[in-house]
Amino acid sequence: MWIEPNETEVNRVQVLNETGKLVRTYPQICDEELLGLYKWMVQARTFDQRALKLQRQGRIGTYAPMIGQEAAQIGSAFALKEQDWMYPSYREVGASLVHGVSMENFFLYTMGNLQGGTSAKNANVFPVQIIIGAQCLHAVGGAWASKLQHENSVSVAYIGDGGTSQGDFHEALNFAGVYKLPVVFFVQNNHWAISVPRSKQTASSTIAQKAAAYGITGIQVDGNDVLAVYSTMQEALKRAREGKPVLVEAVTYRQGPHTTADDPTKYRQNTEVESWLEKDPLKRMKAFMIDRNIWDEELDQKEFEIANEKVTKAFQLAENTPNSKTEEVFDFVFEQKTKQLQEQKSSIGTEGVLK
Amino acid sequence: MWIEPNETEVNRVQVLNETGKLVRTYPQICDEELLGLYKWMVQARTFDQRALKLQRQGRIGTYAPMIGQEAAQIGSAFALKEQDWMYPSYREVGASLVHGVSMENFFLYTMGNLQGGTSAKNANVFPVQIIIGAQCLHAVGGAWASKLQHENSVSVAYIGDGGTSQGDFHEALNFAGVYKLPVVFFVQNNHWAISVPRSKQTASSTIAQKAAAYGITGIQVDGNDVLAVYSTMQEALKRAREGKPVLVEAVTYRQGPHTTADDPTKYRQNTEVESWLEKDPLKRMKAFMIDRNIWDEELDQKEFEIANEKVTKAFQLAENTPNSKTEEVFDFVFEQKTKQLQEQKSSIGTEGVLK
Amino acid sequence: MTSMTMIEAINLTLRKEMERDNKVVCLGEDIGKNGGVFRATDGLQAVFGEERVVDTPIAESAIVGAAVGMATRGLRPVAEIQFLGFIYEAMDQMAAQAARIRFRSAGTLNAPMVVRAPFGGGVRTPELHSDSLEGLFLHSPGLKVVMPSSPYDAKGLLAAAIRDNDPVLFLEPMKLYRAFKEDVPEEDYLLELGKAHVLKEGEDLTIITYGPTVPLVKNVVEQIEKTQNLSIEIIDLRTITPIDEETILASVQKTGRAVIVHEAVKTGGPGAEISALINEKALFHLTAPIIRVTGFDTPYPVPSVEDDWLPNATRIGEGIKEVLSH
Amino acid sequence: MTSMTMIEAINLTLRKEMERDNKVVCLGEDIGKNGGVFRATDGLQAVFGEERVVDTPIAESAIVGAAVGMATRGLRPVAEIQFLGFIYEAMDQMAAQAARIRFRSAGTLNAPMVVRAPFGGGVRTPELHSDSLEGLFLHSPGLKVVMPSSPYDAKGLLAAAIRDNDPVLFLEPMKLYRAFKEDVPEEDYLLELGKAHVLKEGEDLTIITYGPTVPLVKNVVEQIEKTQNLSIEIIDLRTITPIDEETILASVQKTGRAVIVHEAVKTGGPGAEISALINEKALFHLTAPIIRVTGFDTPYPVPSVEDDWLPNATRIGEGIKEVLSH
Ligand SMILES: Cc1ncc(C[n+]2csc(CCOP(=O)(O)OP(=O)(O)O)c2C)c(N)n1
Ligand SMILES: Cc1ncc(C[n+]2csc(CCOP(=O)(O)OP(=O)(O)O)c2C)c(N)n1
Ligand SMILES: [Mg+2]
Ligand SMILES: [Mg+2]
Repeated sequence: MWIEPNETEVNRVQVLNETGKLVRTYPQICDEELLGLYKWMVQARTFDQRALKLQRQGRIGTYAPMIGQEAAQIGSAFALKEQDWMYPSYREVGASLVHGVSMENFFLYTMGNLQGGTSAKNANVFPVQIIIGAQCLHAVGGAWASKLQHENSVSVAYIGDGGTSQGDFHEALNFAGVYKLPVVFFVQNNHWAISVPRSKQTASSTIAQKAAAYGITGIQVDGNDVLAVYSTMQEALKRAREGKPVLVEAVTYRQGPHTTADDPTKYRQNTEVESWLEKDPLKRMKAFMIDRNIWDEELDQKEFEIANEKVTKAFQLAENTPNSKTEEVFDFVFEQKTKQLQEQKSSIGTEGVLK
Repeated sequence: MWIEPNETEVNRVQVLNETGKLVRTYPQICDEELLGLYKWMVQARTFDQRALKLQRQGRIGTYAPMIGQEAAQIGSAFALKEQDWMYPSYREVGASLVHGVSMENFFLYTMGNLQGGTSAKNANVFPVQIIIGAQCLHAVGGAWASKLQHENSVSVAYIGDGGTSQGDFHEALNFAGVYKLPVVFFVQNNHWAISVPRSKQTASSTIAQKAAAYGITGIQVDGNDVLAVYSTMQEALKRAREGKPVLVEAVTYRQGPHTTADDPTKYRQNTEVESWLEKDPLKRMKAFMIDRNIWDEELDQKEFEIANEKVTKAFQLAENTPNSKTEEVFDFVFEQKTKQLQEQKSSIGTEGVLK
Repeated sequence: MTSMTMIEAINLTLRKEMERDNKVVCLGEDIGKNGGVFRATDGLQAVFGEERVVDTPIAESAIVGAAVGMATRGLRPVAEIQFLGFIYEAMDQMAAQAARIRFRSAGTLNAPMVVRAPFGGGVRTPELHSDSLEGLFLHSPGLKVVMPSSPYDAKGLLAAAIRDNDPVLFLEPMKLYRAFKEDVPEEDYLLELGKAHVLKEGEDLTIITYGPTVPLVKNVVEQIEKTQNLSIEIIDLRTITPIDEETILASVQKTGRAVIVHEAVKTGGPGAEISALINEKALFHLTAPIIRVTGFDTPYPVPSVEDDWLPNATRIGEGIKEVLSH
Repeated sequence: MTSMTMIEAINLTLRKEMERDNKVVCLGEDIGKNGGVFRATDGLQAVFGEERVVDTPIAESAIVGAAVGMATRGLRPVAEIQFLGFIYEAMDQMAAQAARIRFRSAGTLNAPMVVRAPFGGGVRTPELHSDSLEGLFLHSPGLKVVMPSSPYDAKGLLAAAIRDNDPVLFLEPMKLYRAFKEDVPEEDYLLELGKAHVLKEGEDLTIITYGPTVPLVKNVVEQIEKTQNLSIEIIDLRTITPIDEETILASVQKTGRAVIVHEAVKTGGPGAEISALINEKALFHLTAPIIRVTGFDTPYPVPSVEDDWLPNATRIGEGIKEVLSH
């Protein structure tokens, strides 16, 4: 009679264990894909580390590092097809790169350039969403549009563990269930929402089990195991494409601060961080690839060098992009500038005072 | 691995079947309670029918009838202790009466008198909430206050099946779980949210299973079986009092229109309504009491007469209450009227124009 | 030409727009089989199917948020919020999402969507069903706010709103839904968003109003002009943002006096902006203070007192008298 | 007397109020161990425990809604919204619940609660972290909106807000959190809500402002008065609703000229109400149009252009010049 708290059993999908050993039948992933996955992880990490450095030098603005979450982001995005759409939060640089956003674009975003919002020009990636949860509804609407227009496109919303507390998250999953939309909600449970641990965010023992509230499919995956994430996401996308929305919980860890403005030593133990460094997603995958004889230290070093150069070039491009001008802000409010906006735009010369 | 949609098994609690026969061990309910429960149901129905009539005569405003939901409302409210608080929606006249709101007060509410909002003066009942879902958060806050102040009081939010789609519902249940609050969310699943059937409101096959998303207890009960509701609610309150919040789904049926402004023939089949009239909560309880030799037709008729008189008296009291005055509205905005409000109040003589 | 009520004009427009453009879809609570609580969408689901006329769960943030998602991916959603008082639930999706997606994406994306909602008082509703909240959206750049005051306007404005490439909040005065009929062409016509309508020219005083209070103001003016030697100009704004400055300023420059009438509460409402605008650009033409005849600064009250709380005929008459006393 | 920053003054006040009254509880995102993203609540959880200083899940509607529930049941919650831009999520609980529970219950219940939120620009935040949305609440009867411009004011106003028996939105200018220190008495003192502060008297022109732009206006005026033979009055509103009409009107009646400065976007903002108010009650004292120097009518822009978008020194100087040109 009584549905007792947390009685649903949830089993986490894992392919590689922490040392990079196979723990279940190998999913059908060819070596090329393995290399692709790993190389993207290297790029994401390299970008991330550079961005942190640049922020400290005052050359870019606030940045939300993704270090530690490369497997979750790369593994999930790698499974998308070109026609699929991504609805990121502010921490999705890894996933966004894989789905076609340029590093330059991301730098421009962090530099506070208006052009930083143009991800959707060249890739099916919505602009960064700051409001926790809002992107889930946009993904629902996008999925709905693709369903009505028969586009065979899945919309994927990226959100954090903390974000699952928002009303918008709930409403989005409920709509997805009711309309059988081609949408995947990809939750990166990185254990922290700024200073609030996952355990204080919700009393449900997993996020995956929240699917039960919406009559949709749920699954939990080791978010530091890129092979588990990739293969799980492939299946999730397959279901979504058939009109069966899926909630994926990728269990991972935010190795760095929440953003460059945050000091995590205020609220979390170093021992916890260290124990998760052991489970680092790149380390694990590298070990597996070396074991498999398709990778070695030299290749590895080279890959980081390539990535470094790529990041350098991207930053140069961003730095050489002209700064946004105040006049431009009036151009993006409506399709046609209203009289007021025209007037305000032309008042810039007189410091915004109408004469 | 995959948590498939609706895999949780949910068993509905039932004590009496549709014909009023016991279907499980009799819960510890004494005859006095049986009579009490039934008499309240009679009062609620009598009020409801009169209100409908008065609305048609233009003597009260829009009214949301509760006919068909008497077992859910009376059974749940009857289990409350005096110090417990109720956070109703707009359809809770039955529950509110049991917990101490006067019929007169309810009439004043429907007549658009400011005094209709004063339920909390004499009873632990919040004013009617129009915004779907908002009351769930107030119940959470109330429960929280009672916990911090060691009041041994449970807060009960009443909401409909449709209301479970709102973000506020989600956020409330999540907070309740995290802080282990003494709160019960009592959902009357009356199968319709205006014209939208339960099946189109959410893809979860029960509302009770939504508890899983919050790590709290859930239970589904036959909402037309007052004994099932009463005994379930007693247990739910007991758990809540210990800091274990509960989501109760009472499965019932809205026999009437959504409100007096609604025409249900636009969207639902008469056959469905008829099949639910068979499951009428009063009929079932009456049969059981007659079987048990504590009730008969004569007593029944008399009870309806008593109720009728009570309703008549209450309506007279309400009708004799002075109408609200426009001047009064300025008194309830802040504790102390601001200069603007004072000015506006005294401008009533000059039709609101400041001289 | 057919004589019809405003609700019929809205229904007709929705049908015509859905026929014209299969990207137009409607979504909202009870808009399908039930045809909307006011029957604005009556019969549309039968014609266009459940995919294009969608009953939603009760979740306003999701209704507007999903519309943003649809609009940025090629559809032209027309979302209904059952009563404007419930739009608070969707405030982020309105003011921070729909309104800003063009800006956020530096013009890469845009949200051609309409959010329809009935509003306004005088019809004895429960709480939060009659509130006039349009002022909040005046202060939310990126949204247009349009409100018709007649069946004819409703058709031309709603069609224009649906074809606009930016999000439009289309507010329908409940009180006027069935208040009167007028001739409405079946054929396609558009009324320009952002353009006010000078309902009646006059020399002595300008009344600026919109939506639910327009017919009331017309009546009051008719009565006054019958008995007094006065000539009053009436401006029906039709769109409160972007606001039609030219029309307002030209009129006040001529008459030197203005009364603003709206149901929204006074402080911080649309009347404040209109008054400030006149002050900014036509101050020296004013021969009297601008009077705002509006809802009082309280929550919308219970039905038994709403008629006195609202800007009714006596209150408007008194406002006119006061402005003319200078 | 201790010299302290505004953030220190806020922290001190919260501690003092929690000591004084055990019904005061704090709730919000990251306010516990982390002490708030700006450290406003630093150290409070260590002193008062996890029951009275509560980290919440990320759900603004729940934070405000739970506070309403608490406040109506005997507590005096002080809720934090991490940045004012996120209050859209809680709009119903703010404007339709907290603001209206006294009204709805005809005075039977009331909600003595404070919602604190940092706001305002100039500090290079990501989107929606710098928006000035106070104008929305000016138009929501039942709420008071208070904003300090100095450490001293912060203490007196916050203490008054916590002890007020109605809901108060307490807005903290981020930019001023650590901008300067001043002497703040440790002892208890209250600054009356609804009372403006004449920062500086003057004869030729009145500048009306509040919160983040107050120190900026002071500087600009100092510079101008140094070089020109001008005497400018500065009013720091402190509370924008209820607004202190007397102080504003008395000043403008004296000077005949007004400039309003705020960061909120122009259309429909607090400046509109202030201008309309002056128009209504002091029109014939005006010798020049009232100028609003405010954010432009666009979404709050990206960091690289915000300094030009905001009412900065040149823009304010230009506004003053314009008003004096009449
Ligand atoms: C509506 C809203 N509330 C609060 C914030 C402030 N905020 C930004 S990130 C964050 C924590 C998010 O945690 P989580 O969802 O777990 O994602 P993570 O940062 O761990 O990737 C908070 C509270 C916000 N951006 N939007
Ligand atoms: C926020 C909000 N949205 C919409 C409405 C309009 N509305 C009033 S009742 C109702 C249906 C509610 O259905 P349910 O929760 O099942 O309760 P029931 O009416 O069946 O008791 C709707 C949509 C509202 N009052 N508040
Ligand atoms: Mg997280
Ligand atoms: Mg229902």
